[in-house]
Amino acid sequence: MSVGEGLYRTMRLIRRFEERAIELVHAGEIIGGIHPYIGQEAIAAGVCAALRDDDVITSTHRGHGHVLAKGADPVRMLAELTGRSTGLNGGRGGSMHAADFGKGIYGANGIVGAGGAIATGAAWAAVKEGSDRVAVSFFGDGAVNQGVLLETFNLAALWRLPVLFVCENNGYATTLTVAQAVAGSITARAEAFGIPAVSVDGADAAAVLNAARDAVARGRAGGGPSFIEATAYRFDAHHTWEHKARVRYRADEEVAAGRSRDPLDIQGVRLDADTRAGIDADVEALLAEAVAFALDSPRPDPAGALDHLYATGLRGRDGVGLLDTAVR
Amino acid sequence: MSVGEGLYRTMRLIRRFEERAIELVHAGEIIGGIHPYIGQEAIAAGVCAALRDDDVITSTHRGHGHVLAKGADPVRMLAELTGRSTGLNGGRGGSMHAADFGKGIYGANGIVGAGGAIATGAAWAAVKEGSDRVAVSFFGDGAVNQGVLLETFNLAALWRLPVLFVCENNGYATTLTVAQAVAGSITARAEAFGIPAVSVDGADAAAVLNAARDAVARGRAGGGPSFIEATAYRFDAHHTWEHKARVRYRADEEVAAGRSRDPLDIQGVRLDADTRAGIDADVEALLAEAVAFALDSPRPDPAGALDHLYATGLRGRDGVGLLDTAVR
Amino acid sequence: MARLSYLKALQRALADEMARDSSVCVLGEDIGVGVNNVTTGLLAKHGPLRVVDTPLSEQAFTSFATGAALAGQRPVIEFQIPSLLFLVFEQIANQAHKFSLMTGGQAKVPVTYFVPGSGSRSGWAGQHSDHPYGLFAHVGVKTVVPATPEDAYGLFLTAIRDDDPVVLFAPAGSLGVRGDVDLAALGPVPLGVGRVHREGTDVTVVAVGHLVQAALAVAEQLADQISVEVFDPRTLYPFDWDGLAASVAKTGRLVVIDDSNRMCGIAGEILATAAEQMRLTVPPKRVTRPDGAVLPFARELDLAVQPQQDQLLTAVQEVYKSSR
Amino acid sequence: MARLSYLKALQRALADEMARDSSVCVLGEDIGVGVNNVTTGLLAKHGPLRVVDTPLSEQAFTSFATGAALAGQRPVIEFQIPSLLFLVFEQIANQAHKFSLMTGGQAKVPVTYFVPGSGSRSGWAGQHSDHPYGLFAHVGVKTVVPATPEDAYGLFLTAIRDDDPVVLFAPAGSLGVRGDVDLAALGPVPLGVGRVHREGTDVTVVAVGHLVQAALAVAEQLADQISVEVFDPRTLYPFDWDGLAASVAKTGRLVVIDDSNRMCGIAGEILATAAEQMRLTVPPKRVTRPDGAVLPFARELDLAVQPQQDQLLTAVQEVYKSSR
Ligand SMILES: Cc1ncc(C[n+]2csc(CCOP(=O)(O)OP(=O)(O)O)c2C)c(N)n1
Ligand SMILES: Cc1ncc(C[n+]2csc(CCOP(=O)(O)OP(=O)(O)O)c2C)c(N)n1
Ligand SMILES: [Mg+2]
Ligand SMILES: [Mg+2]
Repeated sequence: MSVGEGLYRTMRLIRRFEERAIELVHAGEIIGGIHPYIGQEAIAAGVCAALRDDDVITSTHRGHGHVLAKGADPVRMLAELTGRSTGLNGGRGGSMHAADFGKGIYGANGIVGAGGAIATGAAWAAVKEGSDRVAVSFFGDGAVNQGVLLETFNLAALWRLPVLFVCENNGYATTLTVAQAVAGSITARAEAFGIPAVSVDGADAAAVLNAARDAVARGRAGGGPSFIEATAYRFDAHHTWEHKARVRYRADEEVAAGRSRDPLDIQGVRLDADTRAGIDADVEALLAEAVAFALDSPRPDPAGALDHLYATGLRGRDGVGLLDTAVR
Repeated sequence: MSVGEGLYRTMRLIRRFEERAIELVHAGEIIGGIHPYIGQEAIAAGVCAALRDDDVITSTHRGHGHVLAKGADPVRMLAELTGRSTGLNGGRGGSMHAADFGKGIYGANGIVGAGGAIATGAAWAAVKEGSDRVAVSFFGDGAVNQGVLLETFNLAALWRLPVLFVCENNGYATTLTVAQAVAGSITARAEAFGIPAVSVDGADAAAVLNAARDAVARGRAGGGPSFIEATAYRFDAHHTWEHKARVRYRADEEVAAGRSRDPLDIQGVRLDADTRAGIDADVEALLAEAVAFALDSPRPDPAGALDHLYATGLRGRDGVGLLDTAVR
Repeated sequence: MARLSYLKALQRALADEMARDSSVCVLGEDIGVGVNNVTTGLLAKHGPLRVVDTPLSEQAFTSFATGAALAGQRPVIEFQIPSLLFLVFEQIANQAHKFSLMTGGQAKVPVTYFVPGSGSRSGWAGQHSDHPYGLFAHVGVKTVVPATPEDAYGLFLTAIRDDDPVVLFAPAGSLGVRGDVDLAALGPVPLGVGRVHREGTDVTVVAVGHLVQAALAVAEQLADQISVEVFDPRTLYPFDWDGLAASVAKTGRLVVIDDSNRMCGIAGEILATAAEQMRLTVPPKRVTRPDGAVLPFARELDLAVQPQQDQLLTAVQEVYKSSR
Repeated sequence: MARLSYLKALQRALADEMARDSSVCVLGEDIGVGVNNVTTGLLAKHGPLRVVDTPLSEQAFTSFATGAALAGQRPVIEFQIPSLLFLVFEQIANQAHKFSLMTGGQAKVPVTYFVPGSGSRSGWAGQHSDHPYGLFAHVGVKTVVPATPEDAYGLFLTAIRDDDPVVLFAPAGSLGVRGDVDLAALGPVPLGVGRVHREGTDVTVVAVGHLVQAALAVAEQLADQISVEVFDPRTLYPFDWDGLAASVAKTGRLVVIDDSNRMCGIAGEILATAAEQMRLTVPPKRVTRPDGAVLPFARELDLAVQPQQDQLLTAVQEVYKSSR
């Protein structure tokens, strides 16, 4: 598969994965809802196409795209979202914590801005080991107001670490616009720490890939961190709860305009129609399999609810004092 | 007294206050030690000369200079440092928490970078009330790496609040140099948020005052926040514990060079010798009084150790279960 | 009498208090739109100087509120997730809480921090399901967990009027609770005063937050065998020790149900204080989350980690049967 | 036998472990110069990739360590002030602690956080004198408070080797403690295993950290009237409940002395667990800091807030005399 086809396939996979996941939310099969990535697929696809399997990423609450683009198995991913023991995290993490350490995916994260320092620490570990691995941290426009992330820019720049910061500017942090939230510009924040920063069209996977390739090459060569601001539009809700509790913060015209630049079409028209249709069909089959697998998979045994609480296997006391007799 | 004389007097007061305080540390009368401000006096003096009584400041662990320059009574300040009930805080705060709310001094603070958001909130309160008060937050070069302060720059700029950020760049955060700690430049961090920033010679009180006047005027006029980086040399130890546990992190030549630009001399030569001598004598008398007052003052009654823990007067339980009988 | 939900009670308390006192203002994320349905309509009514939609800078805006409070304002902060209180723990425990004592009483910090939807909201997983009220009780920040609509109203009001920092947890499991209330009679509820929801003579059950409903259900289930008194502390710190002692003096038996981690939690504190100071005739029990619990995502696992009504029932029966 | 101070023991543990295992690295402020005397000499020996002098960015470097740990490193972080742990509470309790469970066991976070000089260092006042170990025990982060030089050595070693996050508090009051130790016999001390420093049959005194010395002094003072057993839990979480139960089974009487806030503190947890699960013959007691304590600056006030040896003595006498 050509690079362009690969980009399209990844995006198509994410798009359809999200659409199927939303159906499963509405059907009550995915509890807690999800933060749909629809509209931003080109960012995950473009960046991850510049990465190796052993490179590391950290993701966000809106993480499905990154996790899939970095190579996690969509089948086990969907099993995770539906809370099955066959899921990537054994059903322990769900949408906001999906991780696949075998693929360098250090997890989605429920706390905005939290992944940056984690990725930067992983990048440092690579340097310490003498490896040329890089780490990428994805985050939203809301995250550039988080202190820990700003602190992290300093550490990354100071120590010239191979980390790529990818800010997905979708114009909103939930309901708050970037203009209401960000004084100055987003790229200026990185530049203030001496981190080279570029702004790219986050609806164009090829453009994102180009920028990411530069940044990754610089990182591998010891040139330090980079920053990419990728602008895109979030087509769907901040979170699927919006599907019920319709909150108004985006004008219909704005949404329509945003949706008109569909990253799948932008890349799709670069492919010939048959190839595109073939990929679409493949993805469809894969997702049918994923849904079937997820819904057929066993639910985890409540007796193991706190399995893995400690890596060492330590077991704390339970909540009902079952040890009473034993100890007394 | 002319402005220039006032600047000199404030600096002389701080200098001699610090020197007397260091004697009292060595004599065991001030416990816990202090962070001497010697060498940086022109910054507090210059900035506070641009302020009114009802303006607000927040200070740092190295706070004596700011507190004195903003108008706290040196007598009660020294009583605070010696832990007397006549102290500014009744002996509850000590060097790192000295405050005088009557003078708009919202306190020294033991946590680096913590004062910025507090000052900014006070500035916002002024705007909300329709007052033209401004707030100033003093902090060191170490603080520009604290997330909460960077977050605060954004809030201040976004909401155009009348706050002045004063970064005292004395080259070190304890033993760490600015070059080891700060990627990019200090002023660039403020500028990234759209805050106008200048760098001034922090050994020259008149230069500091000029910059502060501009910033304060802008703030009062609704022009939003400003940032001043004032460079100066810390003549003495990071903290008086260094006087015993001599840690080596500054070369002797560097210290000598740093001390050669004494802010008191820089301003002092602008005064005629008699005036200067007169001020010196006044300050000497005042500090003699302060030391005598402090050492004569009563120590607080241990029975009131947790007085003021709650503004509402709530009393929690003590630590030895004295209530046992009562409740049982 | 009107039917009022817990969530609406919170909304009403804030609206009433903002109307009454112009120094009250509210800060938080998405509060203009009001995604959590507490701040609904306030921006339109009071404007952006009193209803401040904040960037995602929890630490800064928390200490910003401290500064505003020191300058005479009475800020209320909405946090979308209980674990965001971890993020601002320094700002609350080390700054806001300490100002009054450290300044020798010069300063006060009347800020209210509230979380609409604390504890598990099934399916929100490990980082969105904490119940960290014990942390605040430990450091000594006033900590409130209302269980009913009228207490949600009254305690929120009191928290806002209090001159010290107060953290209010509104458990996700409580937001939908409805009650018949006399709207005209709604008013402040004092901190540090518990409430006996049901009287009984055999066993005192202390229940925190949404578990008050579970305790009442258990009391009802057991009504013909065991007379259960249901005590709702309402504020965890300060705690109504006298109220609890009066109940335990009657029953001599104590069970606590609390949806936070066992170790060093509020349930442990209640047992400890009772053991020290009250006349227990048999060993007390607690039903809590396990030690160090992190809530797993899958529904079965999530539920398995939270204290359950049937566990409480068993514990009450055991305590009732046991003897020294 | 050699004379070893507690502080030197910490230094030695870190040095030994760094020499033994190249994945061990240390981060913190002023650790190159080694102002706290734990990291002395390490930079010269191991270079800046293993001894990382950090800017004042506690939150970032704490999660940075998490990331490094996830990638196979074994970072140790020095914090200069106990309340800096408030500042990074989200990073430890919500990130590092939760990774293992949330990833279904894919990840481990072997980071050690240590504070050389926790609790009061007279004259450092309100923001530098906290003892927040109970917070970590509550959320379930392994929490260690060694009381002797050999335990400081052994527990620090174990903490570093442990595959989970561990917080180690080295109380300011312990740093100067010296002991005669057989250097060759120094080695890891397991987590969750307490230590009986002195056997006794009348009253079990549980003492945390530097208060072990106070407890031993009290035991000695009372030796001809009351036989006091001094139990040092060494790790607060996991706690050695079996060890405590064995002691209480002998004595039936329990007093805890702990230099942290009363409410929801470790002393409360110990009383609660004993009340639930052990056979106490008389009500237990605890000697702690008051509820919600903030340490005031002046020496008399600072001391008045910390638990004192004479208070322990009185408590032991009262418990010994009391009966149900
Ligand atoms: C530190 C923190 N604050 C608040 C939240 C609640 N929250 C979750 S997502 C979100 C908006 C994030 O906006 P952005 O970073 O732009 O990402 P986007 O949702 O647009 O992808 C908020 C406020 C959170 N999870 N973490
Ligand atoms: C957040 C925080 N981290 C660490 C410390 C310990 N500490 C106190 S002062 C200091 C250095 C501060 O440097 P800087 O901000 O440059 O101020 P200076 O001491 O030079 O005046 C450090 C590390 C602290 N008090 N707060
Ligand atoms: Mg966004
Ligand atoms: Mg400095």
